[in-house]
Amino acid sequence: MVKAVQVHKSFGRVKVLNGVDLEVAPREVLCIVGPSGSGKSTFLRCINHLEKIDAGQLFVDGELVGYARRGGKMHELGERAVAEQRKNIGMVFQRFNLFPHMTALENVMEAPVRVRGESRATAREHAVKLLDQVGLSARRDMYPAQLSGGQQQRVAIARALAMRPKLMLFDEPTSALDPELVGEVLDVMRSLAEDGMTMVVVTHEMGFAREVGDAVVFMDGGVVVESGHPRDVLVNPRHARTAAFLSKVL
Amino acid sequence: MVKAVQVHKSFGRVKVLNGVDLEVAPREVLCIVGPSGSGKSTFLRCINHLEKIDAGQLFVDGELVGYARRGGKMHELGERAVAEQRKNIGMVFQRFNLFPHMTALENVMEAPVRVRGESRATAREHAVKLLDQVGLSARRDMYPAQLSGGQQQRVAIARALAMRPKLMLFDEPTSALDPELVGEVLDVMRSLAEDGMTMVVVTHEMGFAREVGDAVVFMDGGVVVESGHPRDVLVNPRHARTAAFLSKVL
Amino acid sequence: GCGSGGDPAADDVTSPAAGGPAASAAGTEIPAQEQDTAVAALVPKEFRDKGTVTVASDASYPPMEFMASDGQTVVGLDPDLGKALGEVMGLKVTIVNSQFDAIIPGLSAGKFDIGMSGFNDTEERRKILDFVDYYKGGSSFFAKSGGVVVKTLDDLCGHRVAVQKGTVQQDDVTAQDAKCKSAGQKSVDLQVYPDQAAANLALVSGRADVSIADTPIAAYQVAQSGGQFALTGDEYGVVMHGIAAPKGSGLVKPLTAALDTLMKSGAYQKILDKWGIGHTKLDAPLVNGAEPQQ
Amino acid sequence: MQVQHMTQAAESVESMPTVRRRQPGRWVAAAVVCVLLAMLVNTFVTNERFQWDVVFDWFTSDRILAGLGRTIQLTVISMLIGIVLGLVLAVMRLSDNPLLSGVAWAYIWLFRGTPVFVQLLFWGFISALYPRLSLGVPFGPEFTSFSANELISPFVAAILGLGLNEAAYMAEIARAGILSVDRGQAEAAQALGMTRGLALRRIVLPQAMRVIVPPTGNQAIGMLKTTSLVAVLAYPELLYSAQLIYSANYQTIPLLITASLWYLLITSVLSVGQFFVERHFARGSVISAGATDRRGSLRRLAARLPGRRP
Amino acid sequence: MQVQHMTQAAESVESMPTVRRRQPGRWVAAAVVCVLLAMLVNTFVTNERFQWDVVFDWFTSDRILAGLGRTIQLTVISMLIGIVLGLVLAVMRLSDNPLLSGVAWAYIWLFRGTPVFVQLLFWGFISALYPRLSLGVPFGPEFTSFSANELISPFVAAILGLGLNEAAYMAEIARAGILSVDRGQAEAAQALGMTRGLALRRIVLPQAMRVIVPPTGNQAIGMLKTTSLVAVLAYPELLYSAQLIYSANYQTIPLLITASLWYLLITSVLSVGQFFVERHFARGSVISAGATDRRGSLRRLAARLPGRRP
Ligand SMILES: Nc1ncnc2c1ncn2[C@@H]1O[C@H](COP(=O)(O)OP(=O)(O)OP(=O)(O)O)[C@@H](O)[C@H]1O
Ligand SMILES: Nc1ncnc2c1ncn2[C@@H]1O[C@H](COP(=O)(O)OP(=O)(O)OP(=O)(O)O)[C@@H](O)[C@H]1O
Ligand SMILES: [Mg+2]
Ligand SMILES: [Mg+2]
Repeated sequence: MVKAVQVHKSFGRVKVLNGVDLEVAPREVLCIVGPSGSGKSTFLRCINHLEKIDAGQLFVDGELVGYARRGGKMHELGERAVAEQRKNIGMVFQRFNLFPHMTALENVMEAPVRVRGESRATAREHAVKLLDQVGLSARRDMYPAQLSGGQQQRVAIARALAMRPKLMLFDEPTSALDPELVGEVLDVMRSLAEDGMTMVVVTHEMGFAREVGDAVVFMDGGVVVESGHPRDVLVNPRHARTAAFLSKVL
Repeated sequence: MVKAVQVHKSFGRVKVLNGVDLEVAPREVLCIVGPSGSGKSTFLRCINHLEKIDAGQLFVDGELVGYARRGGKMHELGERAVAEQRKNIGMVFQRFNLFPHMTALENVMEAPVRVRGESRATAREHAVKLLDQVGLSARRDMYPAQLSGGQQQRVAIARALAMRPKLMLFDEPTSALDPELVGEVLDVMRSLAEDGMTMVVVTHEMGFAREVGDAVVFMDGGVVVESGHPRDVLVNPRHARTAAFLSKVL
Repeated sequence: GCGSGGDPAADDVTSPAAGGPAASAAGTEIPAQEQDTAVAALVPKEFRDKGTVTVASDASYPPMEFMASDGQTVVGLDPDLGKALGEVMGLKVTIVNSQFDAIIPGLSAGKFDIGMSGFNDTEERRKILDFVDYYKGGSSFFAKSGGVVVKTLDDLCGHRVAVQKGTVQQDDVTAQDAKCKSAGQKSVDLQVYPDQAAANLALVSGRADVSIADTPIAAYQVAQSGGQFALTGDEYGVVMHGIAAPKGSGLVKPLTAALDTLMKSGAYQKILDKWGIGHTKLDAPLVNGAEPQQ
Repeated sequence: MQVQHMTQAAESVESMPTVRRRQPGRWVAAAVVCVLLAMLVNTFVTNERFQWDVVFDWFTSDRILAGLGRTIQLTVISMLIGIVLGLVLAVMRLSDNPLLSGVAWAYIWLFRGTPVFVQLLFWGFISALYPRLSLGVPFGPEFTSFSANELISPFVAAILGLGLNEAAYMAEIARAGILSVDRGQAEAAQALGMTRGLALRRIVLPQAMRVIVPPTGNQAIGMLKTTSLVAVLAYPELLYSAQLIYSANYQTIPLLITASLWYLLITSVLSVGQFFVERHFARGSVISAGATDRRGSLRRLAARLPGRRP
Repeated sequence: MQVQHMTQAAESVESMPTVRRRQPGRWVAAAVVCVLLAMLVNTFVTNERFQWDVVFDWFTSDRILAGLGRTIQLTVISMLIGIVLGLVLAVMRLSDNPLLSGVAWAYIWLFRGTPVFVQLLFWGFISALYPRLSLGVPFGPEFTSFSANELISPFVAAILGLGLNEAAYMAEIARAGILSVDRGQAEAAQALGMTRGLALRRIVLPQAMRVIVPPTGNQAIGMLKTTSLVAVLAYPELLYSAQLIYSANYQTIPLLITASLWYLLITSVLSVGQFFVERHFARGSVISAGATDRRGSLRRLAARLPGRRP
């Protein structure tokens, strides 16, 4: 579903990604762990072309992200084509980025109505169900500023799910969530995976990675240091850097 | 050091705190846990008068917060007096609130220079040390927008510590922090506690509460449901609500 | 000169309640003129085909031209004369309000055909305009009642003088200032205001001692001031005033002829009398200050 | 340490009444302001030089009302042109297309840089520069041409002069508004599959409005009075109507007061409108929470002051 | 499913050259704009009605330069008064003290509500209303009194009229700026023991500046041209100087062009100044990161467009 080949990315002179290679099979939940500043968020943003990669290739569902191959060259896609690709990729941000001028319900309905062209009634019905799923049915008419941090992140997840994406990207989705709600969210995510959803989750929650992840990737310094089944990577790391990181975290 | 007596607080018609009672001894680390929306953040904000309480009393270091007793009545304090009280209370916010127009170093130096009247040299020296402590010596001249979320929260902690407060309030200080850095921060906090620092920490990290907390308070629906030693509250809760919450979290 | 004051138009425009059109305001009705076929024959074909001629006036210059109480009709000496001239030429005259500054650019832009706005016929203006002169008049001083007394331009040294921009009076005072200085006297504090109303405010508020304007305007001002202002000194600098047409305009000839007709029929005198400046009349029309060449 | 003391305190204050902070300075200031206001009103009313009788005679006269109507008409039309064209220019200016942003830059530079008075004269007297306007192939044959004077009446010239000038100012205001919206908002919208245009329309602009509306209110109120410059085209709006009257009857001061009172009145109406527009675009901001009743929203602005106790 | 295909693709594209997106529309638009610009320049230069020789004769004449000097002087002084008083009024307006905010409200209402032309007349000819100004006990004895004309020279009247009026507009701009700063900023500052005043000065205002500076630039550029209204006080600034000249020599169009060119020039200088002030106050915003070189900062604005690829 996702395939990265030697992905490079710099901001000015700062090299953030130094050739990331990884692959996510359909229906797989991949967890990315790693120290702060290792480029986890940046890589995630590259997957839906929010950052343009400098070199390498990124495929989602077999399609090159942001480029088309024609005549042996890589042609940059127009913005409509990129938007079309993004419809299938849901994203949950580290800092929510809810639309502050819309209520929770409106936040969730916005994209289905405006981008997928669903009727307001259909979109509303779906949105209500999703808000219910994340435990916010009572707060659906509140504005983001009236919600606590945890509540906001749950709305953000519902908003991404509303587009019925094939792939979901999560950037530390639980870092602002209440522990008692993490479980609920994991349930939603797991049932999504069972329905055929592929997920890439940047997280600091080792428990979650172990429990839900089909695979774990350890990133450091802009490269994938180690990857494999959570059992192997988290319990018996092969690399010293992974071991050092885990010893502090666990 | 902190004493709350029947603290009440509403926003409009929404009652958020319904009579909170608790006490924190000097040198004690108190952890507040509880479900989302239970009023943990609001209570913390009352402690340094960022929210004015509707009824009840709050004492910090023996002084009434935001009021003075004269002639059998409670007189609201002027803003200078409140500012004076706040100098001794450091606060770390859920969402950092770093000053975006100042570099990390300037953020940390601002209050010592402007509020305590320290010389720039002294303040700078102290700030450099603090940034070092939180592992950011290399990024001291970066602006908040150039730092990752984890890095920003560490600057926010250094900024609060720069005022050499007697009491530190933390609103989920580690929720945006990288796991490998949580340990370092805990070390800083523990050594502070040993130097006589009292701390109130709202957190979702049960491991931290168990390890560092001298006491744990479980809040729900705007009241303290249960409090005591972490061993007791977290391992053998007496109340059903606490048990239900913990069963989901742990 | 002409301190007769009792202007017939005065009462109508001072009160918002007065409704009726300007003609009734003027009191004396000027009878319609008969078309003079000889004159009409002089009118260029372009205008004969159109049947109208557009006249620009700055309607803030009573009694020469000002807005009637309906807020749309320009009334005064120039509109009356303009209409009469049109009738003789067999053309319909449209009076258009325009700021004084904008009249000359408007003539070059073809927005207006002629300008009738109390134009002084000056050397400078003749470079770009032709004038059909229709009265000669000078300038008069006025000041606050009981204020300074000025008899001639020479008395202005050391005084504060408010004039409207672009007027001959501005040039007169500028020249006088140089004279004062070279005679070792105190200079003139010349204040040039964008319009006469501001110059008047300067008088009322004591910022200026004396103002100068064309005699009919000064007289009208004083009459309207309810005793606040008084004329002082003598009229000076009598010059020709003319109808302005762009250089080389085919209208100069028919206008001259039409004016001649009106002078002979006595309608010209009636119009001047109506607006209180009968004594300024010319005996025959002049073009650019001289006898028209045939 | 102080625990002993604290416990005592806690017991005794349990039911102690709370006294709001006294602010003696406030009362002194209030008294001073009241006396000054009384003096001001007193002198306004008793100073006969204001000639209030004349003011009110003219206040609802036909000429003044006609001028008022023209002023309002000019303001509304010019502001509409200014806002729409200004938004387009702002988006062009922020575009990564150097051509679009260059054209917008040049437009703004030229129209902000020259006096609107001159621009009005230009449109009004364009026939002095270009007697005929023609449509055709550049540097090639023309298809048709018009007389500039017929095409551009004084009213059209006024609208063009005011509206095109306003657009340059509105463009800068809209640009600042767009820049004030957090970048994460546009990213979140794009991550949902929105195109840039849609994200701009649905997500960025509505939030930018919070920053755009207050200066736009300023502009509208400014425009109300800028319209008086069309006097140069002899188009009698409110102030020029008053000037035409006082240039005939010399009651300068009362007529200026008449016009000013009308301006004050419309400005007040516009300000009330602005308040409601601002409230609309502030929805979702922290303080508007719960402030659904009128009193609440009137208090909203004050409540935003840093450090205000709720 | 598509894994097979993907693997193939990955192998073959490894070293494939990347082609930037082609934008044919851009080239067409560029061509059209170039032709139009050429036409514009062509007509400006060849249309003799513009009389460029006269324009440049007057361009550096003493009278025009003297007027220019007065215009700049009036603009600078009035804007300073406007900005300082405007900030004070904005803070008063946002105060929770109803008296302060009421006074600020009334001030803004009155000064925004009436034409600056009338305000200039009021200050210039105040002695028509109040021949003597006195200092004393309200409704009681006076201590001393002055002639209004001596106290208020035309220059002082111009400064008062323009500056006090500007303050009302600046107050609204500053208010919007202060409201645009996240409330959490003031809270964080107060939690550090700052008083409201200090938090305002050190934390809120510097951030508000990002929103305040662009409209203030607009205001300064507007003021540059509003100064021409002081003509009514017989104070010959730039435009009035030009008018005085053409009212004598009738070279209206070239003199208006002369004045416009000067306005355009100063506006350009002001805009460059505004750019640097804006850049200063944008420090710390995401995009200014790494944009320390000049080219970087010039690209900064464009880079802020939603969805721009870095
Ligand atoms: N827009 C940007 N401009 C410059 N540097 C940036 C930008 N975005 C990120 N960086 C830098 O790139 C590095 C990687 O950032 P990234 O946010 O991807 O890290 P991360 O692994 O997600 O860290 P964290 O766990 O703290 O969120 C950091 O050092 C950061 O400072
Ligand atoms: N300014 C406000 N206006 C209205 N309601 C508010 C405001 N601040 C908080 N609330 C409400 O008060 C309740 C308690 O909020 P608070 O932030 O104290 O919860 P919390 O325990 O910190 O939750 P979390 O763990 O999600 O941060 C929430 O339901 C929230 O919606
Ligand atoms: Mg990250
Ligand atoms: Mg909270």
